[in-house]
Amino acid sequence: QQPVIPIIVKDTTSFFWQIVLAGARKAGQDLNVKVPELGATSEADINGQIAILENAVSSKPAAIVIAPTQRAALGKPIDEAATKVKVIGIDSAADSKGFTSFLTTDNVQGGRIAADGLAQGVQAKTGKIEGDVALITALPGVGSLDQRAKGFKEQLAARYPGLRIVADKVADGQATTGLNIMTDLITANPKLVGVFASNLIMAQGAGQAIAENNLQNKVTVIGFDSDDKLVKFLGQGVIYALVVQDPYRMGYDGVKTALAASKGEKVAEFVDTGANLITKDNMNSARSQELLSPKVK
Amino acid sequence: MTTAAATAPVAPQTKPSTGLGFLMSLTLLGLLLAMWIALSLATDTFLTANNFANLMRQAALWAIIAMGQTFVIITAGIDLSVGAVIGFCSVIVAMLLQGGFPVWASVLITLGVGVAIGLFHGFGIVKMGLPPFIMTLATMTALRGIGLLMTNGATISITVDRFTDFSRGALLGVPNLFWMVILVAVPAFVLLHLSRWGRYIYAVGSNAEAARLSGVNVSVVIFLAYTVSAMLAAFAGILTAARIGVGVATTGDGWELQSIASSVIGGTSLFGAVGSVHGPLIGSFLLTTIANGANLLNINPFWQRIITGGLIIVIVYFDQMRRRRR
Amino acid sequence: MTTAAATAPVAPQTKPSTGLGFLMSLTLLGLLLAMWIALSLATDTFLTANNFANLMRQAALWAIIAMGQTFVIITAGIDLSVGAVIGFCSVIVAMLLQGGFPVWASVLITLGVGVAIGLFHGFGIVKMGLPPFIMTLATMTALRGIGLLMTNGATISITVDRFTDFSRGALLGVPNLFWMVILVAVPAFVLLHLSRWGRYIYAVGSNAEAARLSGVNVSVVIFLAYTVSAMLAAFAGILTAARIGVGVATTGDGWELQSIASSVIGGTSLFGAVGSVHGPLIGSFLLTTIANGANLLNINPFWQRIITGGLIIVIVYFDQMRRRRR
Amino acid sequence: MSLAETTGTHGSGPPPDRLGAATPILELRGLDKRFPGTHALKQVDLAFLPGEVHAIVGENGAGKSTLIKLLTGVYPRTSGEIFWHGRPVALATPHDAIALGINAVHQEVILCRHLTVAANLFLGDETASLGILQTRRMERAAQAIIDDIGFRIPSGVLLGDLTIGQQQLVATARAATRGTKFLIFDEPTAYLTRQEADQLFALIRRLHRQGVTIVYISHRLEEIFELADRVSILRDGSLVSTARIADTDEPTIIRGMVNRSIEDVYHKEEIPFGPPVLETRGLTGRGFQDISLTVRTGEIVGLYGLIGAGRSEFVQALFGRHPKTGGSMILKGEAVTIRRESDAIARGIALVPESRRDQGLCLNLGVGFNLNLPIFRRLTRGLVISLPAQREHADRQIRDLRIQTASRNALAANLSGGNQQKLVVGKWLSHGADLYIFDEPTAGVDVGTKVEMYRVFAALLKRDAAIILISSYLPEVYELADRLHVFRAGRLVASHSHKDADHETILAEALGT
Ligand SMILES: Nc1ncnc2c1ncn2[C@@H]1O[C@H](COP(=O)(O)OP(=O)(O)OP(=O)(O)O)[C@@H](O)[C@H]1O
Ligand SMILES: Nc1ncnc2c1ncn2[C@@H]1O[C@H](COP(=O)(O)OP(=O)(O)OP(=O)(O)O)[C@@H](O)[C@H]1O
Ligand SMILES: [Mg+2]
Ligand SMILES: [Mg+2]
Repeated sequence: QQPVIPIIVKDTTSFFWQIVLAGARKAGQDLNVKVPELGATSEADINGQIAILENAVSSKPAAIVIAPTQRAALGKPIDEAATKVKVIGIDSAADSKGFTSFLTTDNVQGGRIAADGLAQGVQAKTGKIEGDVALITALPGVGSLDQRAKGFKEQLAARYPGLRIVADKVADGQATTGLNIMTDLITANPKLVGVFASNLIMAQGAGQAIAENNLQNKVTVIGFDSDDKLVKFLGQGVIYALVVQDPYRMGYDGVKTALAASKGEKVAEFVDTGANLITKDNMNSARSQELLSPKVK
Repeated sequence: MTTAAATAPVAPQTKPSTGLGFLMSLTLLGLLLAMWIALSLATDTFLTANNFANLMRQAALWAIIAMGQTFVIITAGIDLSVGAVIGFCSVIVAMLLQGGFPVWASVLITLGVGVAIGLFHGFGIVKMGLPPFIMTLATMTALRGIGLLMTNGATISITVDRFTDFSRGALLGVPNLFWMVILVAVPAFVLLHLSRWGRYIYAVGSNAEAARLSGVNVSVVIFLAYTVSAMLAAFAGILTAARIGVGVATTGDGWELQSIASSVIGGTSLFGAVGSVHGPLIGSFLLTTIANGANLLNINPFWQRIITGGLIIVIVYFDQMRRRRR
Repeated sequence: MTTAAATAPVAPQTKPSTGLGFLMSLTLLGLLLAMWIALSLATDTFLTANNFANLMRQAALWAIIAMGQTFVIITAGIDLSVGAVIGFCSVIVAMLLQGGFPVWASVLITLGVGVAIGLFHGFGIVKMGLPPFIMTLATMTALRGIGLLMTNGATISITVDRFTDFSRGALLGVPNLFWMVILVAVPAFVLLHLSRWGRYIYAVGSNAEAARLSGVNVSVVIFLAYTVSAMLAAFAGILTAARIGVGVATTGDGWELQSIASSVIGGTSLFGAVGSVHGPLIGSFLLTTIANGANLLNINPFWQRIITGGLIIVIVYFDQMRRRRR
Repeated sequence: MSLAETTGTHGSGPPPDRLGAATPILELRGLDKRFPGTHALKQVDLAFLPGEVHAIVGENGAGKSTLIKLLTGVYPRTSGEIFWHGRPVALATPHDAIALGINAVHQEVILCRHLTVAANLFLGDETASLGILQTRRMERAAQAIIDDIGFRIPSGVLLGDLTIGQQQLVATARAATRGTKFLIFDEPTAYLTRQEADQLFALIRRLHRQGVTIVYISHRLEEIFELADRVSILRDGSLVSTARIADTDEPTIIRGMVNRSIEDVYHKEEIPFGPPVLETRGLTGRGFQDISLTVRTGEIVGLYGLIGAGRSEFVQALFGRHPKTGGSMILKGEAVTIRRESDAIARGIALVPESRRDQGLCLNLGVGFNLNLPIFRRLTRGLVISLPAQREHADRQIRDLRIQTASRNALAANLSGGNQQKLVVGKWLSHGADLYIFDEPTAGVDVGTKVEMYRVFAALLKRDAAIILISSYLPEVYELADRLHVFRAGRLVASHSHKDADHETILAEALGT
């Protein structure tokens, strides 16, 4: 009989996690594993993810791959799950020793890379690394977004003292809100030189606002993750750079590692899947294309 | 008293908004103007042509769905699906456009989808006897699922520039999006306040049995109200797609509550028979102004929520006071 | 007729659930059992002790808030703040625990915060005359802001194991969380169905004026209903914190609609005076079973939403049919 | 105004012996009430003596119900003082009134539809042991009380399932059991037939014997002469006079109320009958069976029966509100099946329903709105409703029926009971139907307006319309109907031509004795 390895992501409605699931699906096909695709419908729904994990454990799988939404909250449930089944972590950490293996992009590092990209863009547009910048976060209380913000702020403070954060906005997850916040930021801060929109949806909204106001030569926008729209913005120079992870690999390798672990094979305890800065200059390299346009179907 | 007071235990008796309605919404308009004046004094960026254009664009989408929602609420119903319809229709219109349909056809077909959703709501409520809350909650859940399924959770970029440029354009200095509000508000006003169908909507919300015994076809009226709401939500979905340049099934999440809030702040009673077209318009501008002002004042986003909550209480309290004194 | 029929245009007149109420909820219970049987046949994992424990734990939180919500809805009100109260109180209890307070004190203080929020709602509705929708929408927005501000948007880990272990424990094979539902449901049943105050809650929802003329202190009844709801939400917040081991201001997002839906599926009328304690209990179990079953059947998460929407319509339709025939 | 001069409240001499003590149990001085746009009570001075039955009469909108509502703490008064046994009392809340033992049966039934009869009867005064409600015990007690009065209503059913007449009986039983010292009846008989009214009168007499002071408001003057010791007349919010019943007579009272004389109340003209407008053959539906009758142009067909006899259900089936389950209906010579109300209206039927609050009015909408609701189609010019036409039509009805309202835009809810009833009737009068069905059209309507309504009936008949008239007030159908059918338990049990049987016979047929 086919082994079953469910993969539990943070938010099934986001494109990023769909890529992870696509990777996992491909691994399932390649390795002849049944891969139920599970997950809450919002990254803020911690409780929902715990319930899904519990249900997944109930169905007696060979192993489980999970991207914990929240570090502390998922700790105990993962510990408990690990007593019955092998658990592989992806993307984000949890306060648990239960992981047999852990494949991640370091989000704090992602934030740092975004700060570097921003400085690079500001330098390119204004000739100096100075000015007002802003940060737009999609939702409050989401671990990975908070880590990106943390890395971004740390890096600015440490390396680019000339870049001053004048606004630190938190939206409600809607692209229109991102757009509204961005237009208001432009209005309120005429001297704005850069913005870090720390996820896909906010980057869409922010990019749209920049395009609307024709400010691509003045304001540097750094996004996180990618889809066609953002790639188009990148090509047009509306967005200066995107920080992209390798979600496809995370999903694929997650399932692969899980299968190996379930068979009792030894697996690496920690794998960094990396975060990369992609700008207009390097966007056409083969690796960038692979990262920017993963095959979802 | 009966109806309103019987059901709304403590809500003070509000007067209906026919006839003198316009006068009544003056308080609200006054509060809005007061906020505008305060913001103009507090910031030097609020009172700029550019910011006003932004404000209008931002308020436009909420205003349109709030007007539709009001039709439903006046019949003593509720439409929880508006947010989901927006997401769903943004996907539909994006797919049609990317599938090569001309803009006019894509827009018309999407509006047709909205009408179909509204008719389905009417069917569930009238023919199956489901409570409006349940019927529209079910479609809200299902439509998001269908939208996600169609897009596989991804966003669909719209590459037809003529379509996306529209949301950025302006005519006579007024943003196109705001012209769209007017395009909706004028017929909505005529329908609700000047036509006999509008009267029937109020009658059904006040006492469906009396309306029926007066020869009003209550079923048709309910179909009408939900169709208007869903069609306007579809229209808002099209405009959202134009504004953000993509179709996303999850966009408009939570907007059902926003639209109800705009409507209720604008004086609509959830017990039916009380409401207007201009009320929700002002209501949505109030909510937008709070957000815009907080952004311009660079208020911490957490404080922003606290202030929004407080202002909602203050605004509605003053509005109620004024109404009661009338 | 007035109230119900006048305001609920097409919803058929439903009977109140006192006395014969239990019989009435049989259909719903029947539907729940039917789903359980179907799932037991379709999967070999559903009918396991472990899965049932999961189901109970998962339903517990929704059941508790749905019961509180029902008190409010029976008075013809609505409480949109429950989700925000859960998030806020999870933060409060986490802070207290981390601040070194003993578990019992932290729990009591947090429940006290819930009571205070309920009293504030009562104040806004009774004394300021605000519509319940607006009042609780405002606190919903503001409480999230306060919670985020207190935690600076972060989560607060609870290191008191005695507290967090509780949510995973079981007594007599039944998960502790489900015992908590019983702990709440029994007094709630006594209060709503057997006591004088329960009778007054129905009376206020049916005809506040009649209640007032009978010497019922309508204000106190409204204060009571909102306090029960907020206190149960605070309790759910405490349990959530125990379950997820952290305090997060944003947890419980969207649960206001879930709780209203559980309540309405359980036969509560949004026009007041119709509802029970057992109805929302069954309603929340139905919704949880749909989610649990879909996960066990490995249904694509998008399909899951579509199916949930469809099932809500089917369940409530059958329930309505049965009620009408009575 | 000789009446006022001779029998003003303060100027009245020593009270009649049979009224006992001289200090009033309740005394009002300068009682005043203003609503926005209406001065409902103007400086009323009035004293109620212990143990008397005190009737209050007045035109629709005279301020009777408002007076009662001030006495029971429903509304706060604008100014004036109230004395209870000579001591000033606040009476600001319903609770104050209950505490003093003042209770009222209000004109509109103010009870909870979603609760049972028993729960309503004991609302605010429940029996509980250890905090647990004794539902069974209360149900039995309620049943005993209702049976004792002679009403036939099961105590365990929901109030909302009762007809409006039955609901009024429940309200009566409820007020009567509250151990009151002071009991007010505001038009308790508006929907009652003679049979139920007699039970009510027996109850009032019994309470009277027990020393309860009773205030009785009615538009049926013969009831006042039957029950009351004294009568006060209100006109336009002012007290006109108070007189001992023995010292006055009906014409005097009417003159005091309307400031003019009314002789021929039941104005009836000889109008020739034309062809049948409606025939029913064995019509059967929920609440009625096998009804065959004919209505011709120029004819008033009266339907009489006790509460719940099935008259309302029958006419509602004619109007398409409920489906018929058997029999046939021939309208203007054509067999028809009417499926919904709009069909009925399109075919020239108009129904003035029985319950103004539940079926007749959109209470939280305007007076003009309600009057125009059935004819918005006709008021539409192009796409929109013509505002002048709308105003004109509303104003005409307000004038013709003398509807007393602050303005065309006032809420229907703010009208007095009788004026609300005029709205229900008025909204159909310009409809131009062939068959008018009036179900209790004069419930709560004052005698002057009744005369106006009867004239309108005659005018309709002259325009070749036919009328079905349901009334629980036997004299009304008796005097007006060209043909009178008696209903009992859903069946048509007897038919009479104009005045060919006496009241007793008809009553016996309705009762089945
Ligand atoms: N809540 C209210 N708001 C405004 N006006 C009111 C209100 N209640 C009564 N009125 C007005 O007060 C006046 C007296 O009304 P009231 O109900 O006391 O008359 P009534 O003598 O009982 O008449 P009826 O015989 O028709 O019952 C009327 O003009 C009425 O329109
Ligand atoms: N909504 C209802 N549901 C069930 N039974 C009803 C309903 N309305 C009326 N009935 C019953 O139908 C019968 C006929 O009532 P109907 O109202 O036609 O009587 P009526 O002769 O007009 O008396 P009334 O003077 O009380 O109106 C009664 O037994 C009544 O209890
Ligand atoms: Mg009156
Ligand atoms: Mg009747």
